[in-house]
Amino acid sequence: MAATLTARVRRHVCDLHLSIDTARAPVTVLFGPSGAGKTTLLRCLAGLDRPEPGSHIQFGDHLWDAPRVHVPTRRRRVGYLFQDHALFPHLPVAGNVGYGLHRMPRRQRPERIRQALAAADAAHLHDRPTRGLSGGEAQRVALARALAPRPQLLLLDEPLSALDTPTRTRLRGDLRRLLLATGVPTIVVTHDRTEALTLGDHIAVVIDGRLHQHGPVDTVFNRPATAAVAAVVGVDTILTGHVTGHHDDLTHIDVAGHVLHATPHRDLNPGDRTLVCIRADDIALELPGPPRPASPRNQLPAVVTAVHPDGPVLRVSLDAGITLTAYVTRPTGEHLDLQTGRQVTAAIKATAVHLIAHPAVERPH
Amino acid sequence: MAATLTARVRRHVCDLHLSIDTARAPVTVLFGPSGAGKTTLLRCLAGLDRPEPGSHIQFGDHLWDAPRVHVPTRRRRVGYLFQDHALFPHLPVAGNVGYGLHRMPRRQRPERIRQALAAADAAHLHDRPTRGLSGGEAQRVALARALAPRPQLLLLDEPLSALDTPTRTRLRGDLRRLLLATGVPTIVVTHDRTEALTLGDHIAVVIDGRLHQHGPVDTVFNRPATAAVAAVVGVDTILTGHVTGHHDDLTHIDVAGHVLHATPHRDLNPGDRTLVCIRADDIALELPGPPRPASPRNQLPAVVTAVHPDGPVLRVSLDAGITLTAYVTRPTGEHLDLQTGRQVTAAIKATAVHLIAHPAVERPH
Amino acid sequence: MDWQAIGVSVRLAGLTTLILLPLAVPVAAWLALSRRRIAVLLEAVVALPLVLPPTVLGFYVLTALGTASPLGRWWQQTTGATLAFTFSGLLVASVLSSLPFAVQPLVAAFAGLDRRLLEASAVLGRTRAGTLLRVALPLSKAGLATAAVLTFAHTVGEFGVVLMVGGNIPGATRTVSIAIYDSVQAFDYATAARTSAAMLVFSLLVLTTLYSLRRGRRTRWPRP
Amino acid sequence: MDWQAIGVSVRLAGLTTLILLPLAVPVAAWLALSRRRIAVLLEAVVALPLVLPPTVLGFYVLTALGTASPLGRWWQQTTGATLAFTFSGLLVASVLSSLPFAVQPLVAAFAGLDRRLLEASAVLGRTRAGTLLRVALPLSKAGLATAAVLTFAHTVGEFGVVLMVGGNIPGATRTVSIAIYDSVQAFDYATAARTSAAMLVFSLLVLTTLYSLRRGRRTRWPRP
Amino acid sequence: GCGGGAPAAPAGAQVVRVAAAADLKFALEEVAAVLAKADPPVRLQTTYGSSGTFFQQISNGAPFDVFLSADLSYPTRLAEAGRAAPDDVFAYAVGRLVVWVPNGSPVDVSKGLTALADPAVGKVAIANPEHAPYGRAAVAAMRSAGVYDRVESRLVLGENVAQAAEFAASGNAGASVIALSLALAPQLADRGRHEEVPLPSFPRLDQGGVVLAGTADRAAAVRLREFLTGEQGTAILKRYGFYLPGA
Ligand SMILES: Nc1ncnc2c1ncn2[C@@H]1O[C@H](COP(=O)(O)OP(=O)(O)OP(=O)(O)O)[C@@H](O)[C@H]1O
Ligand SMILES: Nc1ncnc2c1ncn2[C@@H]1O[C@H](COP(=O)(O)OP(=O)(O)OP(=O)(O)O)[C@@H](O)[C@H]1O
Ligand code: MOO
Ligand SMILES: [Mg+2]
Ligand SMILES: [Mg+2]
Repeated sequence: MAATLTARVRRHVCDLHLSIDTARAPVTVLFGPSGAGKTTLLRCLAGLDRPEPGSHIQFGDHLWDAPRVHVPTRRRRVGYLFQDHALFPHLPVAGNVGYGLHRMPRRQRPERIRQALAAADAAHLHDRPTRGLSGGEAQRVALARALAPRPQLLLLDEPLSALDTPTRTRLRGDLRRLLLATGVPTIVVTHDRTEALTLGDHIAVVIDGRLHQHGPVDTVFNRPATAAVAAVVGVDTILTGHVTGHHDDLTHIDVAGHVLHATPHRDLNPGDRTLVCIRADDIALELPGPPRPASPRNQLPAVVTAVHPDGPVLRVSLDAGITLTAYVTRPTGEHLDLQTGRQVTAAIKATAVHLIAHPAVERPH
Repeated sequence: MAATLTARVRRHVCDLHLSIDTARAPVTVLFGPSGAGKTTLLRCLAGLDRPEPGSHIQFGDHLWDAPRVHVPTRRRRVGYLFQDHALFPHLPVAGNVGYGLHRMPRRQRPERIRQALAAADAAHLHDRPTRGLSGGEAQRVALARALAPRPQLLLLDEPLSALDTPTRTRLRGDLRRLLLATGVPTIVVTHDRTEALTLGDHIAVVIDGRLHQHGPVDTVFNRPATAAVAAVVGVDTILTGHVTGHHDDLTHIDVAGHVLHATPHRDLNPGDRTLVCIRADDIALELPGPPRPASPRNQLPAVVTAVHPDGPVLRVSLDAGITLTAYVTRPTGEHLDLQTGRQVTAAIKATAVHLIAHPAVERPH
Repeated sequence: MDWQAIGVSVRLAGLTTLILLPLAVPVAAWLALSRRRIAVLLEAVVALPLVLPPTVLGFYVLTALGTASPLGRWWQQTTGATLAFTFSGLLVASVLSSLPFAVQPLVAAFAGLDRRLLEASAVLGRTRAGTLLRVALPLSKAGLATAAVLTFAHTVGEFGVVLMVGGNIPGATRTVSIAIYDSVQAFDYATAARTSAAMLVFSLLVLTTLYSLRRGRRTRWPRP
Repeated sequence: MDWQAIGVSVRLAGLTTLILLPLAVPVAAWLALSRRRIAVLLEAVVALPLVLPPTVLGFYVLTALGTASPLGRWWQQTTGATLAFTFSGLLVASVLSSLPFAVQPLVAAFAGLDRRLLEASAVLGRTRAGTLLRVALPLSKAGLATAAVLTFAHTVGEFGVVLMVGGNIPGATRTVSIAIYDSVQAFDYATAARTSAAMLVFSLLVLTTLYSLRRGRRTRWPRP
Repeated sequence: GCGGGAPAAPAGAQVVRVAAAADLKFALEEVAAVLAKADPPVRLQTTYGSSGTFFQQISNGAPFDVFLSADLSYPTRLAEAGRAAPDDVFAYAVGRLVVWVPNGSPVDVSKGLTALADPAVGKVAIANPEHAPYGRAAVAAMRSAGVYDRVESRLVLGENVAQAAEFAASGNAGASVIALSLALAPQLADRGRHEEVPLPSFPRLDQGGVVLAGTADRAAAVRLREFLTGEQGTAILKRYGFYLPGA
């Protein structure tokens, strides 16, 4: 069912240009801050909002939106999990999930309903009335409802946001397997980095109604194209510096008087201004000692300024002349006896130092 | 404004007994799987659902629910952020936030509205109509609306679930500071461990309508009282073993033929069955080598069976005779060259091995 | 007491309601949910039978049914009988005069629907007709009940139109409202009072039953 | 054409609507949102004026207002005039007979409200009255408009009650519906048609304006 | 014009509020026209309807000055109830009954009531005998003509006699038994044919009026009574199809 989705969507709050080769990227994650226009994009794709003149949506051979073309929602055969679920309150759970199965022979529907509910980890809700479902239950039923008719394009607006971690983790894996098995091209909105990494092939970052970057998840997370993307995908340290030169297959940058080494960036010349992005989880902390010629090429002596638990890890703020943020696991934290004022060495591999050229034209978010 | 909240809430879906000393725990996190009864509990506290006979709710000096006592919602002066926001669609954002300020002199309301919106990171939405708000925007407005009247008890049902990570992180810190500054006792429902850790003082774990554990956040996360709690708070490795004896101030457990050391557990006698809980972030991975007499008392040779990115860390599945799950940061992962089949040593401090007695009576979740 | 007249009234009101509701649902849906500007105008047109005095409405219906009108002539040639002064004629007139009572509450109910649910239905591949039947209507039960009640009750109480078109024929077109009126005019206040009482009790029963039925899932004040 | 009668009708319908709506809102809210079982019965009682033939209703109102009744005598002693056959008397009768038209659509609208919003209002410390005014009512605009339209239109078209209680006094109680009826009775079809047409046009204008006003934020079919 | 009927009267004219039986509709229009030009002018403010309805209203204090009923019993009973002085009841005309069929009807109306016996006539419209004097008269006349049994099932009842006329005029009823005064009215005269029912075949329709006790301008009301029972008035009533009382 692989097809290419090409969409140019203009509306007062956004102007997006997106092209997804669903063979290469069966699951695209839509990522971006609250209010960026993610839901708006999905609604336009579903035909619920009519994009403004100049827009153009094509899915495979089907032209959905163009000047004087507007295929009605029901003919697009998309599955849509609404951010606020929008379950039919008068139908029981099974009735909601079976609602879109009117084209299917009646005998086969119960089986399909059960499959869809099972896929959404909601099999136990089959006979429940819809009113009274808890938030997470409603979300799973809404997911089952979107999956049941096997749409040709699946739009999921934060499908797992209301779920507890164990359920979410389980469902995430199941969902990914199901999407790949059925081959339904999917666009998933999520705010969760783990979800983006585990569910998506490609990621599209939308900020302030514009598509800022689009590509494989890894690339976007590790090589954000703009400072705004870097902030959104959770790059914790973003510094401004300028290139001092290229040596030893490395680019050297001066940041507030400290020299950092990065893998070479061919667009940068000595003297150029550049943004330096370092993810917290790419900074390793070690006990202070003489510099070792190991692979992490940057070794900065630093002082711990704060330690906060952050999910499974500790978030450590450091002053190394420049301000850095690092994640360490708890055993490491205990091993290093991390506490405010402690002297450590922050080790950063050159490959983990990501440069963004021309920061002067970037609009910081 | 410190007061004690004592609630015994019985309803067909739950039977909960909760007692919060809001002086010791200004912010209590309500944690539990989807459908556990968290929203039901909040609704009963707010007086929106009437608990069944045998229930009893008292807040400070005020008896709210008891046989033939039921203080109406509006007199309880609680702030409630509904899981589905429930903003008034006909009022603009400012109108929503100011809705509960009718007891305040009219002149002071605009200022209070602005403060509340700012506290919820939604100052820019002040003049917006409510219809058309994005999911995350609506959530922040709902938070502002709940904060604005400075209630005597704040009930927040997943206040940050629809937000992107940077916004959420920022708001989390601000919210915690605000709650402590204003001293409003708060109960927060969340599915997010980080949120529980950073927002809450105490945590109450609700599973299947029962309160399973209640105590300081650290204690509950590190020392889950039951297997069900362990699963819910994200203990990744739960093994069954039996106590072989106590030596060297340690309790020794046999798990499938492997001996593990744990800090002593006085209720356990040799031969007792026990559950062994180990958090993934308490397992450190090292290159294989001779056992070192360092503080991690358990050193298990293991083979890597899978490596998955999981948020800021890598989730590593290990076969050490017993199945273990460990988190490592990415630099560590690269340093160890983690890949399937790789030989490593899993180091686990005895203090990180948590024993739960009498697993036979535990109902696994 | 004129039991026959009560029977005629109940039959007339019941049939009018049965005929009007299926007719009113699509009309109301179109009026409420259409994006066309003309819907506003047509909504006003549908409300017009309300404004015309019933007797005048009745008079125009009478004229339309009479031999002087093409419609009346056609009916007479086809069926060999006049439509006026028959139960069928009364039914036609009642349907016309009760139209706004059936349509208006439904329009209000449909207009108040949650648009996300209509959107969800469209996404799941349903046509407007399907959505109307499976989502809009079940969620507008209160409006439907109101439409049914108003139609039924208004037909039972209808006087002017029936007076003009019915001709007061016992067992066919003498409705209970006409019968009571006649009793009053004949100074037979006792019978008038008794018939009124019987009708009130009957109507109260019907209405209470109907209202109880729709009461299940309704919104209520938050406790207490 | 009887402009005076048109004036009387418009005044009567306008005042009836103005009096009834503020009355109907709390009544409807109670009927729709109360948890008491008796609400069902009372809702049926409120609907009763619909079932009584207007002339009969008119007759009973006449009797109640007349000099033979204590109420009528009290009014006469207090004000020195009879209530029957005056514009005020007509107003009383109209308010009574239009009650269901004002209450029913509001009940339907209130019953369809999103309960979470009522709960949100309660949590924010508002009383039921406050919630009614600030949440229920603004969200029931469609129902309110329907109530206003039905009340206004029904009063304009009302015939039987006015006939009995009004006494057809030009400038005071001769409404346009009576005037048209008189023209018809006098076989003066031309005048009847002209007056009807004038009234239709006027009503169409009023209704269209009202409906346009409420159209802003309504639910529509999903595109297209 | 509309029911109000009275031509515009000069300022300061005496006004008389009249409740009149439906059969008087056309005759009273002319009476009003004449009185409006009298010196001093009298303006009639007339309401037409069924005599029974007016009786109810006047019993409850309806503000009329003069009630012109289609029979004598209503005015008499009003006087008995104290709504008028017994002396103020007067007879002003005797109603005449006709069989009326629309133009183009195959019914041979010249045979009078017996023509109605033929089922081919279809529905026969009369005023409601329960409360309209003309309805009672029509039933009595049909009984004495011996056709009532064969007509009864085809009767349709108008609320008053004018409505009965309309049933036939609109072509919905095949024939009607109505007041001659209506059949002679210009609006009906050229739309059908009529045949009078012999006066002796039904109880006399003595039409009575009454000057009501609560009248605001008794002098004017009395002038109307004088006019109707006087030379000019009786001439008009006669022209519009009434016999005169005592004739
Ligand atoms: N109908 C509308 N009228 C006005 N503004 C609108 C409308 N719909 C959306 N917006 C605005 O457009 C912006 C984008 O909204 P959208 O719902 O697409 O955001 P989002 O990316 O889905 O955010 P979230 O993650 O919070 O759900 C928001 O600022 C929103 O308030
Ligand atoms: N009115 C009701 N009728 C029937 N069942 C109900 C009702 N309200 C809640 N429940 C059920 O009670 C259970 C607890 O619901 P609740 O909303 O309290 O869950 P929750 O802990 O808030 O879950 P979530 O995290 O998914 O929001 C759920 O299984 C829910 O379906
Ligand atoms: O004029 Mo009458 O009172 O209908 O017979
Ligand atoms: Mg969104
Ligand atoms: Mg919940």
